[in-house]
Amino acid sequence: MIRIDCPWCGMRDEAEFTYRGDATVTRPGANAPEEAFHDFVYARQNPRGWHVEWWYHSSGCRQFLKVVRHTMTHEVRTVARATETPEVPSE
Amino acid sequence: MLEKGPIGLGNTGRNTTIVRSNYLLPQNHHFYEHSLKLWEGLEQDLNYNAMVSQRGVVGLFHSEGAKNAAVRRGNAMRLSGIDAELLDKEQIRAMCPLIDVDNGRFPVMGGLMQRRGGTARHDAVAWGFARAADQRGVDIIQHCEVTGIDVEGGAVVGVQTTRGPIKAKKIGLAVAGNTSRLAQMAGLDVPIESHVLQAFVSEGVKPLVDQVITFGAGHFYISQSDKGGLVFGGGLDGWNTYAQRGNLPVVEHVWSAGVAMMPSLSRLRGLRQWGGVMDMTFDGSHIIGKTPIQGLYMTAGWCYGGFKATPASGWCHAWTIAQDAPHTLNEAHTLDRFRTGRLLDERGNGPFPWMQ
Amino acid sequence: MSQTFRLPAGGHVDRAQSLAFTFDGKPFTGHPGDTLASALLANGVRLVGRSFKLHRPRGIFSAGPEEPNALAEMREGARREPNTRMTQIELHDGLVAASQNRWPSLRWDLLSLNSLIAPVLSSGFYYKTFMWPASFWEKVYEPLIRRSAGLGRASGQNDPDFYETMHAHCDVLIIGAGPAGLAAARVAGASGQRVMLCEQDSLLGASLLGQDEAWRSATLAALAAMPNVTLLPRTNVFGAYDANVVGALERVSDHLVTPPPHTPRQRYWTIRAAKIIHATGAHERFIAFPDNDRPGVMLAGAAAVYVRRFGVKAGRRAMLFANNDAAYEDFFTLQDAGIGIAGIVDPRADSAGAEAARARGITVWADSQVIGTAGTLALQGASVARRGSSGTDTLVAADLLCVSGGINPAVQLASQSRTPVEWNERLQSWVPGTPILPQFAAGSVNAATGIAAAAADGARAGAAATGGDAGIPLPSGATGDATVLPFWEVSVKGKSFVDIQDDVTADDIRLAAREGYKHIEHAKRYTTHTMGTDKGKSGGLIGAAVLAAARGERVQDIGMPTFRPFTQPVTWGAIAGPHIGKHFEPTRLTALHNWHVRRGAEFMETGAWLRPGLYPAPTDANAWDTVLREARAVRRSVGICDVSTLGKIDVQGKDAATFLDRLYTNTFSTLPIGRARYGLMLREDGIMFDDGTTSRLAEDHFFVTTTTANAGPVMQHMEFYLQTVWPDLDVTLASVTDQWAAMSIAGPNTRSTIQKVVEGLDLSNEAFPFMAVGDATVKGCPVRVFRISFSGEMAYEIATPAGFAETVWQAVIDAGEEFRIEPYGLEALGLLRIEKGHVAGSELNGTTTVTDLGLGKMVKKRGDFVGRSLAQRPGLTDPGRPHLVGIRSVSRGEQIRAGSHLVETGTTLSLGWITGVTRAVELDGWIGLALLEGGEARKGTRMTATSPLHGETVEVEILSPHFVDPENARVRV
Amino acid sequence: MSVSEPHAAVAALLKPGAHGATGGQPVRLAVRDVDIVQLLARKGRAEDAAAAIKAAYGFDLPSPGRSAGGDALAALWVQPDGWFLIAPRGAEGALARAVKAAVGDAGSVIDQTHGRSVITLSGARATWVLAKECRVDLHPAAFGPGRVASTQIAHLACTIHQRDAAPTYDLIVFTTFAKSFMESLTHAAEETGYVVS
Repeated sequence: MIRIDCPWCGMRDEAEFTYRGDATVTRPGANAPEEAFHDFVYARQNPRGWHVEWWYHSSGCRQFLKVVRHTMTHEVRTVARATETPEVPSE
Repeated sequence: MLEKGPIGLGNTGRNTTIVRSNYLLPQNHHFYEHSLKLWEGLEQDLNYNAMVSQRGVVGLFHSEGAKNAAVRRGNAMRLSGIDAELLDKEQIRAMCPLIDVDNGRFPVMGGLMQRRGGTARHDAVAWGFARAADQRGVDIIQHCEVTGIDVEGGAVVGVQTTRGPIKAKKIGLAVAGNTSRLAQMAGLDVPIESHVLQAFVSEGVKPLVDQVITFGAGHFYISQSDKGGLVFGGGLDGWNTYAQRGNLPVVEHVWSAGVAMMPSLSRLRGLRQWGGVMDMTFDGSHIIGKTPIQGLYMTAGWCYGGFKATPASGWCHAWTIAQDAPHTLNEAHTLDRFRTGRLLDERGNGPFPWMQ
Repeated sequence: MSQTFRLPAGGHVDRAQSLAFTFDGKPFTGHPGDTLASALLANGVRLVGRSFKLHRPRGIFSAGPEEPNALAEMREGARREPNTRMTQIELHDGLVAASQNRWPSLRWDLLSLNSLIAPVLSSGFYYKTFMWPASFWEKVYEPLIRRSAGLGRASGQNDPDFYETMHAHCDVLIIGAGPAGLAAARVAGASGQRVMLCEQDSLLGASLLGQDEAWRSATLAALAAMPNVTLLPRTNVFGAYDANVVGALERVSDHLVTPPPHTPRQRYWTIRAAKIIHATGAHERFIAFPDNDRPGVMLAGAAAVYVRRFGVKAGRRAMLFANNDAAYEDFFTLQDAGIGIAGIVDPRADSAGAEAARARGITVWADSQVIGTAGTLALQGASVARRGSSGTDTLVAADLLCVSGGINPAVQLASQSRTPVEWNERLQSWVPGTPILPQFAAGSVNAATGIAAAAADGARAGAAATGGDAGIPLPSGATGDATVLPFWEVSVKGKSFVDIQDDVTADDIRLAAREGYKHIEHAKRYTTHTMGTDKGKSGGLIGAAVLAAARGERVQDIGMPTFRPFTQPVTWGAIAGPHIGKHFEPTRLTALHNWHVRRGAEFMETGAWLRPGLYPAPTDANAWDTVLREARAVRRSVGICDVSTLGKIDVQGKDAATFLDRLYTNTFSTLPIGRARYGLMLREDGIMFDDGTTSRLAEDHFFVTTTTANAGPVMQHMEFYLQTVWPDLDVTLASVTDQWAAMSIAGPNTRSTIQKVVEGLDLSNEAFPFMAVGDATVKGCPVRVFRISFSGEMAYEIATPAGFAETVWQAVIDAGEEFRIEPYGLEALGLLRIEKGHVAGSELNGTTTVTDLGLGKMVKKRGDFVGRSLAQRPGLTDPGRPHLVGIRSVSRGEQIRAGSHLVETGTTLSLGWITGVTRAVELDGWIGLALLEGGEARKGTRMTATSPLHGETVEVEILSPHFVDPENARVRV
Repeated sequence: MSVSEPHAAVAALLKPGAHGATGGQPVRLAVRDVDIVQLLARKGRAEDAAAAIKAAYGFDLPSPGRSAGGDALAALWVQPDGWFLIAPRGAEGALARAVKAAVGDAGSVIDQTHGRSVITLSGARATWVLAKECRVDLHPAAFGPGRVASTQIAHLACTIHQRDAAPTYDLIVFTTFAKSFMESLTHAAEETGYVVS
């Protein structure tokens, strides 16, 4: 079971959260070309290793959290607030 | 053919062995119907008993809206010459008395049956294909991991492997679960995420479930193997992973959906649990075709559907490689359809691979 | 005379009490403390089952969860439970069990003929045959195979018992309560940390039972005095998952005939542990030799357990075939208990054990091996020969052949925790290596064998896990030397089983290797080795060793199949817990639910909600009568509908209007206070997401409604964009779906009706026009009135805090009595919206665009909003996309169906499909909505609606979807 | 028990008397008749909102995972810059108006009196009963009086507020799910037995 240490609520089970995918992509500005929106929605690195991803604490504080998690070990290294930029381990 | 480990131990060896062609969109159901027809003659083609068993695949529905969707799908199949029939509540009860038709949280209204659907013995499929390929002169090189794809001037020229370089003018990727990693070796980002799908088998019991049955009010499907084990599964764990293991929350959902659908499963026991890594695309349909790199082809993005696609996936992939152009069966399954917006979204869940 | 094999004293059985039970219908007695296996052995029962494939007779092979043979159908009727290991069933009065996989009886099993054709039933046989003719597989071969396979029978009935879940957290979880686990628990407990100790057995102690009772009792007493230590006997940890979370199954009531009232049968624990100590012990392994599956062949340690713990002699005359001294100690226990001793066969040339045995007067055939057994339904003896000699052998009479090929540490849970396994030369087996998670291994799983060494290792692990002091009293006594001579198989001709349950022989493994299935996972799959319910606990490594030999490699170099969950099979119902039947998912009820029930509504599932589908009246001949009556009331007079299920979101803040402008295709910043506006929301990929009305209550305060289905998703969508994309906006979001009940009153007499009860608000068309919003009261209850319509009629929606819902609703019903107001349900709502051409869930299906649905004019031309860019992709703007149209059957009475496809008459190429149909009240016959390629151009033409599933074709007209009042005049009157 | 409109239907789900197993340590169940107001501080105005509440009610708004105040008015942290304010049932809307008057434009004030139900579970075995479906660690080492956690119980969102060391827990759930929640909770409590007074 993935356990996520919510910066607001403390250590909680994955069952309380809703996954929302890659947190490294940024929504383009209003005048950005369609290509940029395509990349925002579809272009994914899909790394085997550390992944920065959104988890929405839907049954808790209703906050979107930036979680740094390893896609092989499932280790959760950092849980940051939405506006923070967590450090991603090099490997 | 290069394989990083032994053959048949990736997704081939860790699926729940269902074959069917009951897809909604013509681009999908024509493809899967071609696959199903290949399944029907596969054992004689390969001279290997893959235990293809057309015991019927039925998807239950529990609401008027779901019924309408099932009718739409079944009619789409029938108009394309694919078998489908609508079963009402009483027919479901007669087909499988174990199903709690009336008393559940979401009573069963009926089901969409494809009688030609069924199961096949997954290991035997891998072994049978391997033997047939070998007899046709294919070199199957196991324990040979591709570590790089050499691209020059926008075209592939070969691969680097753990056992040395190999030159090739055309390279086909058939590495579902790891497509992103391989494609990135050629400098290509693909609209795919890797997710784990768990599956389970129960202790063996005397024949109990004849068909492949899919619950419509939760993530659960079940069939029974010839050995007696109930083979079952549900939905994704729902987060990116390359690890072939899942976690308990999904186990809980799948198992409770199982008892909700068939209360008498309650006293049986699960024996084994495993997970396979799925290439999940952003519209839930697969990709077979050319890539922006000359000579690089892929069959990928199988979501949950790879096993049943096996014969047609290989067939279309081979066609595309040989002709350097897609067959009509896979011309819609392009890599660039996400740019053009010509999506093949059967369920309408949106561009969220973990929800597809 | 019953229980002739029961010793006069000793063990954890209460001889003062007798328990009556039946096996295959025959009555027996045993004692509290027995397992079914020990009680059957005490009664001299040796034959207890038939093997999976060959239906060979089988006996009790072990004394624990590794049991491959002794599987019973427990209990009867709805409680029948197949494949239950007799070695784990605690005997209780009235226990009923039956053998399985035999017909007609255990002694005369017709399918045992399979044994005669065994040479062709070798591994992989199925793959190579049964292919011709092609049609025979499903019809002839497969049913036969399915019937003969499969072990026990399921009850096929609903389970009368219930199950519960339990969530636990601890600092230290210790798995296994043998000497190592108990010592670890005592040390860890002394640190004051939260300690949990799970033991799959009913008694704590494992090898201590009948060996070191004093230390066991003292340790248990010490643990009982520690409130921070939780002991969970009968609790098997079935799997280890990420982050040191394990799943465990507690058998709460399985030792009773039925669970006591209000008590679950079993409890599924999820345990989150900061640290885990694996004290899981080891499983003894056997040796492959011809006919090593006869009833009477038993693991040596098990035979000793039957003596020590149960006071049972597993035979009258025993011999031992072992390659290690620890097994000798177990065997001496049998001698001490008075079991006749036939001798010891040892492949080793010499050993300390052999010397000790000879000192006890036991014959030892050193450098020898068992090359076969005699007896069919029960063992009669074994043939012994010198190793390497092909010549003479000796038939030794015995009814019990104890076997030990060494031990396999129970590394399954450690391995599932991603701890690599390491080869241990002394044990010739795998042990946990350096853990990755905060975990420890102790006792025999960690190669610390024998009571004293295991306990000391446990104390060490307990101290390491807690930083505590390992200084606790430890047991003394000889360390059982589990060092083995690597010896896996007696290489002579015969059926030497490596998987006793699945009838896999050493020859099968070699055949697999010869045919190219050389990888351990391939060989496993080809032969089904280790795929039985015992998962190869005793024989898995033997098969691997045979495979390694066939490959010319060392067993430690070919690895093992992955140790997947579960360590023991897990009851399905336990994992489901209480979330089954009506409680599979929660049910959501509106504040008016009880009123609907009293009114006799028939309910429909809408996600979690139960909503009234229709309100049948005694005068209605059928459901259509009801639906048409309800809808007609709306079109002709007045109706009232519970719309509380619509999602409602309170949006406040300086930037609330800006925020909504960015989320919707239309503009809300221009919306005046006191007015509502219909809005469309897209996903970022440009597909329609949701629609609903949004009202402006104040400059900085909006009230958003969503569809019922999307209430949660829209809230999440809003939070996503607010928190991650535009975190600088001053906006607050709160779901108020539950706070407000809402009712839609619609029809030409609506105003006349509600004017009578709405106070404090001028409802006239002038003062309160279409899309107006205002506060008022009804019967003193605060209400908010919205002039919005979904039916196309003059309509007002009244929202009120949920507790007042019935009061307000009843007031409106009473006021409408003179107009014969009707409550209307989802079916009539569907009719009304189809007549009006309003889209709902079947059109908002996640694949349609605003243009597809004819709503393109609601998309603003300027400014960014979610979905704007990707909606421009050619695939989404292609004029060939299906477009919303209305359809009507040409022959008015002819029914059309949702899900039918539209084709050019006489063809079968689908050009579209029907999303919803209804009988109409404003016009004759059946109408519907459809999504049709080139729909706009086809208006006015005729097509065929076809449903091959129903064998129906209906000629239909293609029309505008707005069947009623296309100018939308009625809503404004 | 007297419960007014917003909570009468939920209270009616509990039948007075002893239920489930007997002879053990039963837990107690009740429905509280309270007003619940959601306070969400506007962007950058959390301190202003806190100061306003302090001025009006005399206590500091609690930090994450905590409650503050007392039975007359309790504040529970439920999300960043967001709290539930809970008081005994008063005139309809009065609490929301009073809080809004206090915080002004520093906060959004949303009346949730009808939208949430508060079920009280207490007794020595209350934590054990809750643990059947509650994934949050409620052990005294990790939780305690004055602690608040929003989580999922029986598949439903629930905010848990431990009010004393008995322990007594307030379980705040969505009203439309209250019947489902109550059925799960009472089922879980049958093993220890439960008393409704």
